[in-house]
Amino acid sequence: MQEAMIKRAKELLADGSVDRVIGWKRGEFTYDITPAVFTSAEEIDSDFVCDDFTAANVSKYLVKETQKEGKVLAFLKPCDTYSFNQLVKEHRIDREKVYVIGIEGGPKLDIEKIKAKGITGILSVKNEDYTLRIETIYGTQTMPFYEAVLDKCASCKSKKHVVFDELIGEDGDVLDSNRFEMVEKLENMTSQERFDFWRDQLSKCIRCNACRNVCPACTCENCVFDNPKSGIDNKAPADSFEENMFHIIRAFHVAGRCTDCGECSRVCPQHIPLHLLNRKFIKDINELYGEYQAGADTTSRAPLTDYTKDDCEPSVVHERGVE
Amino acid sequence: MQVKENFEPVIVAFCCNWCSYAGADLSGTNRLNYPTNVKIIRVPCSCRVNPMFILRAFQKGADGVIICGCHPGDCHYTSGNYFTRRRITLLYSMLDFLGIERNRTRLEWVSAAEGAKFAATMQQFTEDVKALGPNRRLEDLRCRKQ
Amino acid sequence: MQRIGVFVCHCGTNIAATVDVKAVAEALGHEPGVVISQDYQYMCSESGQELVKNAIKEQKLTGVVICSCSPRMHENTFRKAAASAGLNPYLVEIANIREQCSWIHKDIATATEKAIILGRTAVAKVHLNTPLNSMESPVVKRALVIGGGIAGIQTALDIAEAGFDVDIVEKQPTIGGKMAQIDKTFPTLDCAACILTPKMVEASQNERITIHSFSEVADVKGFVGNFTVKIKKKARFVDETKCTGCGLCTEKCPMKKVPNEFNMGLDNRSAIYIPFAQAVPKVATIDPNYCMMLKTGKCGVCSKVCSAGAIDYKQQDTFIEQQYGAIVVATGFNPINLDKYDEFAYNQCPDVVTSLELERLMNAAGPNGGTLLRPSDKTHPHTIVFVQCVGSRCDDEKGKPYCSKICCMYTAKHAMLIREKYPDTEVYVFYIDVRTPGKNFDEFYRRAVEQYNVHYIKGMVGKVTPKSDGKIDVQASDLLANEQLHINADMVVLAAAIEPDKTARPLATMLTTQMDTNDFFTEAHPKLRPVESATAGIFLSGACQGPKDIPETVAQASAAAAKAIGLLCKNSITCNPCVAHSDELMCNGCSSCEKVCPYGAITYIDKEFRMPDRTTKVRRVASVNPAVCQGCGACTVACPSGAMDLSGFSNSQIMAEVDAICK
Amino acid sequence: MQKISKAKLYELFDDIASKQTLYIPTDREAGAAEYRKYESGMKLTKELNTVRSAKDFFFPQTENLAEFKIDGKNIEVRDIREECEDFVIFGVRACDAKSFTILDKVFLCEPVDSFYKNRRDHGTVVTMACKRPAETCFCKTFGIDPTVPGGDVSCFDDGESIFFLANTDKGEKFVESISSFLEDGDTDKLMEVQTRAREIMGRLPLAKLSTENFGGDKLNEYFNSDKWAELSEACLGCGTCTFVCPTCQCYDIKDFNTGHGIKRFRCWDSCMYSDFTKMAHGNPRLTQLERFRQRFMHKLVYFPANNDGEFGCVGCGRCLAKCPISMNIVKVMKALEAK
Repeated sequence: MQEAMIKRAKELLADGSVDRVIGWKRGEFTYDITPAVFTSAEEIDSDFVCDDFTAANVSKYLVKETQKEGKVLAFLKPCDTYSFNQLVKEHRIDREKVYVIGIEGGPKLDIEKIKAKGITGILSVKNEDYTLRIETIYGTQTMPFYEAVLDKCASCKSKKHVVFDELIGEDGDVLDSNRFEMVEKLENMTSQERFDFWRDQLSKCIRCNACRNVCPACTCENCVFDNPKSGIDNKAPADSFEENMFHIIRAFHVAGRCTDCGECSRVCPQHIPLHLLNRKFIKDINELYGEYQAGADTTSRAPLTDYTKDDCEPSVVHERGVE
Repeated sequence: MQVKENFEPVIVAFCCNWCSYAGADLSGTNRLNYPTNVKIIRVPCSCRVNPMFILRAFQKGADGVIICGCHPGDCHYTSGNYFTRRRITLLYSMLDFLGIERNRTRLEWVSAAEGAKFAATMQQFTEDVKALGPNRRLEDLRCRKQ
Repeated sequence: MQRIGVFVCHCGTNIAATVDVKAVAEALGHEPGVVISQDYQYMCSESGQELVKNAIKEQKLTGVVICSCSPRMHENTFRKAAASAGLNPYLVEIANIREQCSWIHKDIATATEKAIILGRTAVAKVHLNTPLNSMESPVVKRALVIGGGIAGIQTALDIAEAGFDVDIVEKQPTIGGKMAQIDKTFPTLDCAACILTPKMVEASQNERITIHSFSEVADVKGFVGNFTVKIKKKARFVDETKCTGCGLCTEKCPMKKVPNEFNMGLDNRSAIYIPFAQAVPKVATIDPNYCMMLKTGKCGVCSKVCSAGAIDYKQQDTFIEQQYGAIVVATGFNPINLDKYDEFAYNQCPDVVTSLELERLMNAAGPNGGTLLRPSDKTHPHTIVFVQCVGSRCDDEKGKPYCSKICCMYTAKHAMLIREKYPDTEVYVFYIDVRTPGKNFDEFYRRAVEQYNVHYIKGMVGKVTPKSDGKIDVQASDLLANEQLHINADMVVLAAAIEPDKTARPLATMLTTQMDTNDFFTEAHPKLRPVESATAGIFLSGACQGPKDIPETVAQASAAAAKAIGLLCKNSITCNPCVAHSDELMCNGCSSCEKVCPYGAITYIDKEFRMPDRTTKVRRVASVNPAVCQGCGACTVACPSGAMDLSGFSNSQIMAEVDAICK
Repeated sequence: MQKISKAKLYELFDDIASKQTLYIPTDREAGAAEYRKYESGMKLTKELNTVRSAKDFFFPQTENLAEFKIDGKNIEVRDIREECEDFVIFGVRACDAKSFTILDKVFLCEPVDSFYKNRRDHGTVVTMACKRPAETCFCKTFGIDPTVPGGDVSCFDDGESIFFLANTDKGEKFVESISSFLEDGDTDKLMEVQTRAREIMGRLPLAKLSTENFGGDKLNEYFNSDKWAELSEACLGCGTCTFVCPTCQCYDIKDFNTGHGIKRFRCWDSCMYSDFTKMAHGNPRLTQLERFRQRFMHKLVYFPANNDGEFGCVGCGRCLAKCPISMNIVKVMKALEAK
């Protein structure tokens, strides 16, 4: 697929259809891939990569890219197309300035899962028929491919591209995923257990803002947490309350807008399962207000800017699950 | 949870100007007693209540937060309370998901004519929060009164 | 540096009896920024206001906190006082220590403590208040009256009299409403039609009044002084401008078996019809549910006989849009549906009728030409039982909790008329109470009892059973005699409760006005503003606000007209400055706010920004029209970046209040 | 050198913990280690290093500096400084140990940061030599020998025993305090382990990375480099690199209103943040490019310029592992060097 992408990117650059290409650039090791903008065939030939580690969702970069002159080619995985659509819907991306090529999605690999197996000194990772062959300074190791798959890919919601100008490879379907399993598990815990679970998780937060800054739904010009005038700005979790508040408010601000791309949890240096907060909102919205997938289209009304006269009362929260 | 003796909870009530605040006034006019724990903040509409305000109240020492608005369909601004209902339902659900006690938060529809309902609601809510004891799960330790 | 003045009102003993006002003033005097803190007997009095004004001038106050009654009472009073002393009126905050403190608490210590917290909260807020200036918005010199009953007609006539254009929207083919169906009026027993129809004609002939009959309000946008209303003119399949009202079509129409709603379904009319002889406009209407031409395409008789060529089978619903400065609601009432009252056999027995049906039965233009005959066998009834409070003053779900107010009097009227005209008829009235508080009302009732020998029995009818011989067994209890009664009646008349018209609820939503739980419109103040709704520019006329008899309705209709005229006389009105505004530097242009705005007050503009690095960037940002915004604040919460804020109730002000309460 | 058998190590921990607070690196979850206060039963991690650096012990993410008690219109300033209790950190790697000397240059020069000094004076750093470096390690670039770590006491693991070597007076005192657990040991095997580790260090992918093209005199050479635009292009502007970095030492001072007073505290700040060093007129570094450049210029040019050639990086590799978009100091150094 990488070859086909490189070929198409060079063609489109050459015939002037696009001025820039956004994709991924290889790094020092096999896995440290950086989203990058390419402007020449030479750069693409030397650095462009699309492999098991190109998990980063590049749609958010298009906010900045479409503010510039000219047209940009973006390679979007199915999950990325949802984020893209949502950003178009919110007028953050100028659709006219992007040429979208839909590419096959994951499952992509999580280097942290490989390292968690105690594998270190990694020189290369090769997928040989769904067994990973990992060359290290300390010798060769193997592990099953699926044990190293990113969490966000393991519960993939859709292989369908909701927007594209052309496709490389096949388009897929919306999947019947198991993505709400963990949310349900938590819902079935007691209130105290849930509290303990989240305290354990959120107390790890170092407020690096990686989750927020990578999130395609967080494109505010000035985040309330950075804005001293907002009254809730803060830079560090100085108290457990602030750990909670940051993540509650962030989840609330993206509620009904979050496409469940899973980037927040992928980038968290402390491995906090932040996507569960967003998924909780998604699950609630689906159950209480009807199935809704943010980014599936660019015209529907988001659940929090909509209502029906016979919506449930908040007491529904009291009536279900465990206290 | 163990209930502290003489625990007097701090309760913040956000009331919409047109219905619930007037309902609160009416319970005053009718001399209907409810606990002094409840302190009312007047907002134009229940849809003005930002989740930020609710969290802020808990941070600064509130033990319970209640939002009161016009009955669905009666909003002075037509649709405000419908948005409130969705937002607050989701927020309360999230707080519950994080293990915050359900009875610390409430949303009630109180019309300008329901002075008795206002007083009864506040009475009941205060009792519920008293039963829970002080807010410990969503407090900011720095703000705890010495 | 803030210089805040705090003024604590005793309100006589209303506050001072339960709140130690001196202690409150003392405590608040220590709050940061407070330079003067005083208490006074009556802050709202002339001298109380003078105290505030002097303090503003002498102490150069930057903010004022009044600890007193509800801001709903005197906020405006104190804002005006501040303004007259040179302080922006929006730098005044009220701490409600009466309705929300002294009146509900008994213990002085805790009530005082709470009053201090409420005062402290207001001080915290006023620290962050900013001067706000009201905008002026022009007033459209035209009024809309919704409903063409006696209330609507009277209001329209009064407004037109004052020189303003006024439109009546009536959902029926004719104006006139319930009063047109009534035979005689109490307590004078004069003919309803005789006093109503001249008013109907007057309305139709007044050149300032436009009547949109067979029309409904489809949409309302805008705000006081500038409403935009979409009116749906339902297709009547007859060209109003051509129809002369000759009535030939109604005679010739072959479809004659249509229940006549004007006569409460007690007789039939044709598919093309004019509701009654004095209808205004006197124009025929085709009932599409029965017209053979419209249903099957075969017939066309009316078209053939109409010499004016007014019949138009292809007529469609049309919409007109019109600007109004004021809207008067006069949607009236209906008797409740009695389907659930099996005990009174209303659905089983044609001789059990409602009072309104009785009106038609007794009316000269009614089904029997004014002779009182039983609907079942057209015989003269000799024993008639009236049942009061059917569905009124009810605790259960079938009925209404309120008193319908008019039943006692019209029943006395009915009983008297029957006894007058048919002295051989025995009339029984079963009542819970007889309520006659009105001019000449009790005298009227006593005449029924004393002069006409109507049998008034305190007690409720338990069961009404039609018998095979055509008689009706009425089982009841006489509470005073403490005995069970069986009356062998020929007719039973039920005084059904009245309720607001079903169209009122969706209309209230469109108008953003409030209703009570019974769907009566809520007035802005039960005593002092009885004909205004809480929504500016919307006035209430007649029974839509609560049960009323005709004189009360007419009085209220004129009062509503006076209020509307007061508004229409102004060239412009002052807008509420507590509206939303967007910080363009922070706005993302995501459109969330626009989606939740009920007034369409938010639009987007592409704005060029000069970046700190001297480049320019064009961004889509929200822009609020302050004349259209009503200040609900829905947008402020929808906005994730906090760019949208609300003047007077800003994020920082509300959080300061939260902080002050919680500390 | 004195040693303790690895079998007896936890006994030693129990003993130390009974006298003062002991922190050891332990597994929070698979693949993620952190320092935790030692309690009986806790095990040392098998991970090479902790996710967060050890700087937290001396320079925590948030720290209260002063309190203002507010009563009506009166404000009373309260000094809340108090003497820190003694504590021991065990298992610090050479890179992190070196980071403390870098932090010392910032916080212990005049005017001395009394909060930092207080913790530093009371903390005993017990380091642990590395045997299995990761591919992201490049401490050698900054002249660190991970087989001979610094700190107050250096520890070495020969597979069977842990050897203790005191480097400072505080270290001497610590070794003395645990002498009952120690015995003299033969270091032959240890030498072998060290040689092997050094040999691996030479084979690491980043072994050839050098600082020779960087230093205090390179300001003009790099400041206006056209590489910054490309390097910073994908930067999210998050603070991950800064917060996992053992040498980043920037902080912000903020006031928090508790309702009954003000707590003045400092918290880590990141030069990657848009409001970093924001002043009344605005932000001196307008775009992410300038912020990004600041971070790396500081480590590679400004810091050595003001600190006798000492670089502001210890090659621990945390930013390589944790940056969400995998941009890091190694890529920056290589890109800038490539002419």
